[in-house]
Amino acid sequence: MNVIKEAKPLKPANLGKEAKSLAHFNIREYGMYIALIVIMLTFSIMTDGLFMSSRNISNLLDATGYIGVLAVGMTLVIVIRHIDLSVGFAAGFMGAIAALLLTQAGWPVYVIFPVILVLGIVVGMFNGVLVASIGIPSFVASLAGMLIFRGALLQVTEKTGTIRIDNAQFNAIGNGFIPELAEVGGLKLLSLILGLAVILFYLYSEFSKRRNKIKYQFEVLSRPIFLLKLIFVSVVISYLTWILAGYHGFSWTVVIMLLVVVVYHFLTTKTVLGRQVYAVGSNPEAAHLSGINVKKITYIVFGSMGLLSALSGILFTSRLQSATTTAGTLFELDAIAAAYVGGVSSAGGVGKVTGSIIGAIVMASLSNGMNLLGVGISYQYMIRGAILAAAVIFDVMTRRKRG
Amino acid sequence: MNVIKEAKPLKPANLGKEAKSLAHFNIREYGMYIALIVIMLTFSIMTDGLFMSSRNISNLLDATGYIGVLAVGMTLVIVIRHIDLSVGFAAGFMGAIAALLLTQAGWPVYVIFPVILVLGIVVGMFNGVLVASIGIPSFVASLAGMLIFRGALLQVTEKTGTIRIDNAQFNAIGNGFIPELAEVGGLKLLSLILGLAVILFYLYSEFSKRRNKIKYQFEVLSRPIFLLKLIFVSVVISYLTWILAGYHGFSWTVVIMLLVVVVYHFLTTKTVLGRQVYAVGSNPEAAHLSGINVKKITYIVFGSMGLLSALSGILFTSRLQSATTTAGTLFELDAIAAAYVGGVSSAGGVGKVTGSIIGAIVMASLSNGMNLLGVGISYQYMIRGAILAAAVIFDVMTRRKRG
Amino acid sequence: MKDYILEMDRISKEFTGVKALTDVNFKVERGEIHCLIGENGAGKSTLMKVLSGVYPYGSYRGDIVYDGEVQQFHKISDSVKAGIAIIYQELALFPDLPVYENIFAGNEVMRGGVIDWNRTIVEATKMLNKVKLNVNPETLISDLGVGKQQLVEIAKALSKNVKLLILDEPTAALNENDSENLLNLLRELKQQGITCIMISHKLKEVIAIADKATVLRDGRTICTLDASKGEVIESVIIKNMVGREIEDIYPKRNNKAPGETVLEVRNWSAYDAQLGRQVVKGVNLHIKKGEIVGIAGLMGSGRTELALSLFGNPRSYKLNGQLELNGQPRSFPHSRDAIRAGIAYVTEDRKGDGLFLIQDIKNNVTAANLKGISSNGILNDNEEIRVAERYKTSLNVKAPSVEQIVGNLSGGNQQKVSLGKWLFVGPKLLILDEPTRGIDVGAKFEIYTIMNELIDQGMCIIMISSELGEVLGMSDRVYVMAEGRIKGELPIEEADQEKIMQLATQ
Amino acid sequence: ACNQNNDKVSVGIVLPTKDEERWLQDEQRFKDALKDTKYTTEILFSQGSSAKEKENVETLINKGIKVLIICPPDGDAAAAAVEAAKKEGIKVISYDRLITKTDAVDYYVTFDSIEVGKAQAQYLVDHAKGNGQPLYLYAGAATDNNAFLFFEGAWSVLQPKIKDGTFKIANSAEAVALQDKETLSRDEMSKIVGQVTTSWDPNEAKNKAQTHLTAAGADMKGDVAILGPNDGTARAIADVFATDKAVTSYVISGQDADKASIQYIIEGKQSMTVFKDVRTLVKDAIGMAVDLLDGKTPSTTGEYDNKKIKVKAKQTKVIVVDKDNVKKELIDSGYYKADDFTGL
Ligand SMILES: Nc1ncnc2c1ncn2[C@@H]1O[C@H](COP(=O)(O)OP(=O)(O)OP(=O)(O)O)[C@@H](O)[C@H]1O
Ligand SMILES: Nc1ncnc2c1ncn2[C@@H]1O[C@H](COP(=O)(O)OP(=O)(O)OP(=O)(O)O)[C@@H](O)[C@H]1O
Ligand SMILES: [Mg+2]
Ligand SMILES: [Mg+2]
Repeated sequence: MNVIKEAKPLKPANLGKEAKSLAHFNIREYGMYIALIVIMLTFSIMTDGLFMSSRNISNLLDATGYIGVLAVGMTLVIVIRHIDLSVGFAAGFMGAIAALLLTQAGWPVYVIFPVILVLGIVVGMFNGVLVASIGIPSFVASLAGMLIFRGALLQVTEKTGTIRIDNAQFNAIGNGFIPELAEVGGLKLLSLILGLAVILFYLYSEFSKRRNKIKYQFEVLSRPIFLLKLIFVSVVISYLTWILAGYHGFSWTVVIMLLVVVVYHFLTTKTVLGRQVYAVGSNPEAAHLSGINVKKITYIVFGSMGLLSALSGILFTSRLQSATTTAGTLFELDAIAAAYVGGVSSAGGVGKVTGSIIGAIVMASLSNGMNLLGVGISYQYMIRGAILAAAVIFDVMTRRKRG
Repeated sequence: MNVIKEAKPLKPANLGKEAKSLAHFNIREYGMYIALIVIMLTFSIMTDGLFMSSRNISNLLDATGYIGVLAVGMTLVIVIRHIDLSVGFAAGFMGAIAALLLTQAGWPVYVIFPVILVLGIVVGMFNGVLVASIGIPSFVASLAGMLIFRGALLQVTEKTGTIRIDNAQFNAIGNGFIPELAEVGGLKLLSLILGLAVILFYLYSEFSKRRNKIKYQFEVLSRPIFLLKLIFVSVVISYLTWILAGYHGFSWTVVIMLLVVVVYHFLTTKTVLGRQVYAVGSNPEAAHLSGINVKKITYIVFGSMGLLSALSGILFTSRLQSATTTAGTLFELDAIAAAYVGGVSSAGGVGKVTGSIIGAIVMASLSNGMNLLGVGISYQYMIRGAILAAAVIFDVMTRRKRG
Repeated sequence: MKDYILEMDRISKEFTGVKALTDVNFKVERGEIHCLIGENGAGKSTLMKVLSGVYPYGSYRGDIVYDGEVQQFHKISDSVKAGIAIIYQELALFPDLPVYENIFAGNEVMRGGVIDWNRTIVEATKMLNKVKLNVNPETLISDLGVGKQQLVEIAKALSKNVKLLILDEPTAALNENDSENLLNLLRELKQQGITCIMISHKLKEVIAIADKATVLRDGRTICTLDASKGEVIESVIIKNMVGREIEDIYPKRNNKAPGETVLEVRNWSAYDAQLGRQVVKGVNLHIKKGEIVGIAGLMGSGRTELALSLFGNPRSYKLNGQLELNGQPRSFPHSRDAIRAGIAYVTEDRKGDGLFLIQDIKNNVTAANLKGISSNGILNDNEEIRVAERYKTSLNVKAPSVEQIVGNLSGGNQQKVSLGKWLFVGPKLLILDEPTRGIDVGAKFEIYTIMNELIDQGMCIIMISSELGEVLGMSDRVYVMAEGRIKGELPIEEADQEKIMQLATQ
Repeated sequence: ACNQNNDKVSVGIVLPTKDEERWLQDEQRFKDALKDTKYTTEILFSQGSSAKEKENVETLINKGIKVLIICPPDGDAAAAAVEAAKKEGIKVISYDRLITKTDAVDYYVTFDSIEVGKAQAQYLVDHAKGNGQPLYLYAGAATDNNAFLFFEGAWSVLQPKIKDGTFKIANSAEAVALQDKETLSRDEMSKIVGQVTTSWDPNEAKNKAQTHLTAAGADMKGDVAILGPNDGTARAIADVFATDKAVTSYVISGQDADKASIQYIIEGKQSMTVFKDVRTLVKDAIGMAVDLLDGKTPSTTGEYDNKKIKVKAKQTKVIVVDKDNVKKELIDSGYYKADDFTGL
């Protein structure tokens, strides 16, 4: 929408039209958000508001965490036209290693984290080498990886079975909340402050973006629409903050997930590295000829996937306060489904990390809502399958329309 | 190698060279067979010949059956650049339906078979429509299908739990052997006759192929090499027949699997339809412009996948003499692994059904051999993963070498 | 002493089994436009890829001296840093990304370690203006036609502070008008001191623009011609390229009176729902037995779309109008129906949608007429080989056997295989879309000869071409298209370049 | 789904998976048992995943339950889930499988998995024919903690009999190596289980049984005893042993009293199953829950050490069912209907 043009003067008659064309143009991008809102509203109504209760939303987001971070990494993997089936058991395996280091070797948490994350990167890079340097299709390479990690997980937990963790620090990551400073009318203060900070940051960045665009004489949204957008987003963030602050505030899981999303969003939209990832996904040969090191990008993307698998493993292990022998089973499919619901395209080059996280929340909301409603497990599988199909059909349809 | 030339006169000096160039040219094609032989020999030595005993080979082939037929169908799906993750639970679901029709509705076996196979085709076609007409990536479409079938399987078995089948006819498919006419020196006669028939058919077809080529004045293998090849293959078939005849003879599962392979091998190599499948796989646009109905081919390939899923479901259900709630779990990954070990390429257009069945036997041999040796489950996973990776690396390497 | 910006000395490069370059010497003076010419497979692209680091230092033998220094480019970005920009034969753009991002891919506009998108757009707009491309910089590349994409490529090259610009067949996909614009652009760049190496098969362009021209043949340097000495003329170039003299590029045909009308369309329109606009508008056209009808026009004039809409409509346009074949009203819901009715269409993009590159020659030749080698759906392998051998011989395909993988053939031979595939369906009407794009003179001549033979056998041909010389040299009648409409029909006697261009730009 | 959507739910029930028949029985019995109480319940399944289990518990907490009856897929990994419940003041009843290493468990109703393993083994011992009888060991999934409990119980009974020569182990080199050890560490058990695991999968059980019989020499056949871990796998194993002519007779254990296995027992294809009368357990669990809701202290019969605290427990006896008492225990007691079976 950035056409070099004078910023249009405010003409009320145009507003409706502008909003409409905006909605039309961005239907695909906003589709997911709309879907999320529809799903949330539906469940709220069906559960008499239970679904939107502070506690349920807090639980829901915490339950999304370990899949959410995987979905972020998977987005980039799919963007560069690959797939990684090994992430589930890789996460399980690395969670178990963390648990072993903690309980058997007695390492402190602040040492274990970086070690496990680095281990994740190494493991991911290894996949990257198989795929980029040897040229095995990622599907098979990671299928082999899946088997290997599954065996390795069994192997390391063989002596102990499920490894219980009773380190409070470690367990806080998956179960704890950011410290409360004080309580204001039943709401957690620090969380409120955090929410406020997010809103202020958002407002600041939108305003400066707008100012910048006007400086370059690009077309911008007309002022009322712009303000409407700001208000809408601020209200949504406030509402979420308010909801979370009403329970225990922001959990560490949510904070970590937000951090991952923000970092990856920044990386993919604002940095050379991120754009190179999309270039490689869009046309690998062209990327190579443009001087982009396709292999390097592949290593990095798989390395980042490994890193996030490790993080996911830590989140999951901490959430259960134990490393189980089956940890990680089918995580990869959940992450892939989340990414597709979030609008990533297997043809490569298309997909946003913010979309994928929303996709993960959509899928988690479905499970959570259906649980609240007491829907039988067999229907739950079918409904989740149907929603996945519907999301992708919607995506394909709207994309086709725009051409 | 078919250049129009006089059939070379027999010159002994040339033989070595011819054999060598032949081996070089076909290393990729024969690689899998070599791998299989190496694996079999290794296990035979490690188990003091137990691995190659009549009984074990018979068990091994029976255990391969339900994955083998899936691998055959999956080969074509991958050849046309798609994937089908739903086949596992689809097989489980259709096996359960068969069991229900048998035990609850009391239908006779000869009615149930065609009905279930047709149901399979319908279900497969539905996937085909999602992929070809709506344009959803097959990975997601079939992931959704997987969830849906899983739910459906749970749903139909909800009332009963595991459905036990005590219909002797039905159970024979997965456990029975072709009738024995008589026993000759401890060997089953009908199986011997069958083996002999296969050899005769093979010899006949090779000779007529050769005669035909000579008629067209194409180059053919020199006579000694040709005879060597005939003798080698005949010996292998005889050996297998002899092995199987030494236990209970050919099982129905093996007969069905052979039949599927023969039919699909014929379809893919000798018919217009098969040629069209590979054309679509190697360049869909060009195929369309060459007058090939790409959508139709996609429907057919997915339909055939559905058919074979149904067959796989019947084989599996019959093998266990019961339909379980988890039947089909991870079959799809086994089938995909078999196809890749068998040399199919995800870039489309490359892959043989005979290769995939060998791939399935390789994977089954690994499990079987390791079970015989009493290898722990965690190592089994890791070794299978490593072999899968190794197979594909080998494939990629040799392909690269041949350019 | 001459000021050479580039000296390539005894360059040799081998692919597994193929010697692509043997001791090639190539010198370019600062500030000149130097054309590199030669038959298909002569090694032109390979030489340039050696220069740009696509084939890194160590994978070839010989020295590259650039800007007075011996260079060792280990990767592409090394050559970019040195000021060498190259536009490859196969376009290197990102279809899912907008124009502005494409232009600065690998060369991002940064501020404080972060990409400054606003400035990127502004800079991109400047570059677009430079190459006279008037599109919104936020358009996705996939929404642009090939010609415009080519201009984006040039804009991309210019954005890199380029000293030496290399263009590998930049005009292959362009029509006369755009080609002319491009050549003018190159002249302007020359004024600005940018040295230029251009690879082209279009001799006319070479003659028009080259200060020097180096001819390669079979991976060896044959000679370097100097325009200032009057050496860059057609006869000299051709003689050096093919190693023999060719008197007439367009072979003569026994003229016969055309027969009855084979195909006639009236008021023919096609609407592309994906693009949301009409691509063919109210076309009336006919072709008679024994005729070659040329369709000329500018890029994006809708010629390919017209052909596709007649040939079973593979892109699912909404069609309108009447189509008559041999006097019978017909419609073809699928390409197969058109093929059955005796129409064949040789696509303009032989690699993309013409051939099965991973399959061998025989499978390609028979792909469109599997019925011809089968009975009851069962294939006859031997018959297939015989058919393929027949076309390999008659079309003079240079390959060791019919089991050669098509992807390994040179462009001209691929085109012949593509032609063979369509001849095997036994068509009455053959539609050729850019039949000689990217093909060397020798192969061109062979293809023209084949066309004439086919006409003698009673076929008729619609030839879509952006090379006016070819249209004028081969056709009996010329239609000119612009913006999806037929703007005029000219008998060959009345047609000349000016008239066609006038109609095409109306 | 066994209640209206919007009622406040007072008792939450979380069962391990719907993929195994055993838990379908429990679900049914819970539904039946609660028909005539004034309290409402909701049953959720964890599908073998401790993570899903935690989500289920959170959902139930949100729905305002007062008592949680929970049977974890993995007793070690359920602590996080029940601790969340405990924080809300919810009483936690560990159902059949003990949740370990946490103080967030209030009560335990159980058949005692170790007892189940002992009962299986005891049956094999009781039906041993003479000396030196071949013994085939099978276990559940190597990933499943419960499989280890069953195996532990079985080993404690079998090991002395192996030592005294009643049995000789036929299919596990690891077990042979450890046959002189009375109690096995987890690690040692892992080695054996890894070798003879069925992954609770009948197909895997069948494959293993086939290879074991292929590998076994004539001295390892004849009259054999088989430790079948549960009914589904026991049937698959029994099918294989039944087709081997060199096996003259076999005794095979099972557990869960699947309908299919009851038919097998009637037909003599499976020797026994450990019948856990789910009705009793359900009655106990619900009784405890109702007591807790009514503010009474439930009665218990003993204590179990969950490696952190001693949990008050009520234990129900498992019933060994074989051909002789199948009618009495399962049909006459009204657990199954007679017309579900043939040949009674
Ligand atoms: N990657 C490759 N692998 C193997 N052979 C190659 C490769 N690239 C080029 N060749 C071969 O090297 C020779 C020179 O090819 P090149 O592309 O340089 O020719 P060209 O002069 O650019 O031809 P054209 O005019 O058709 O573009 C040809 O024989 C070609 O088949
Ligand atoms: N894949 C595509 N996506 C978007 N637009 C397209 C596509 N293909 C063609 N067009 C547009 O359709 C119009 C006509 O197409 P095209 O350029 O193929 O016509 P043509 O007359 O055959 O030209 P050419 O000489 O390049 O073959 C052009 O405006 C072009 O930009
Ligand atoms: Mg070239
Ligand atoms: Mg065109």
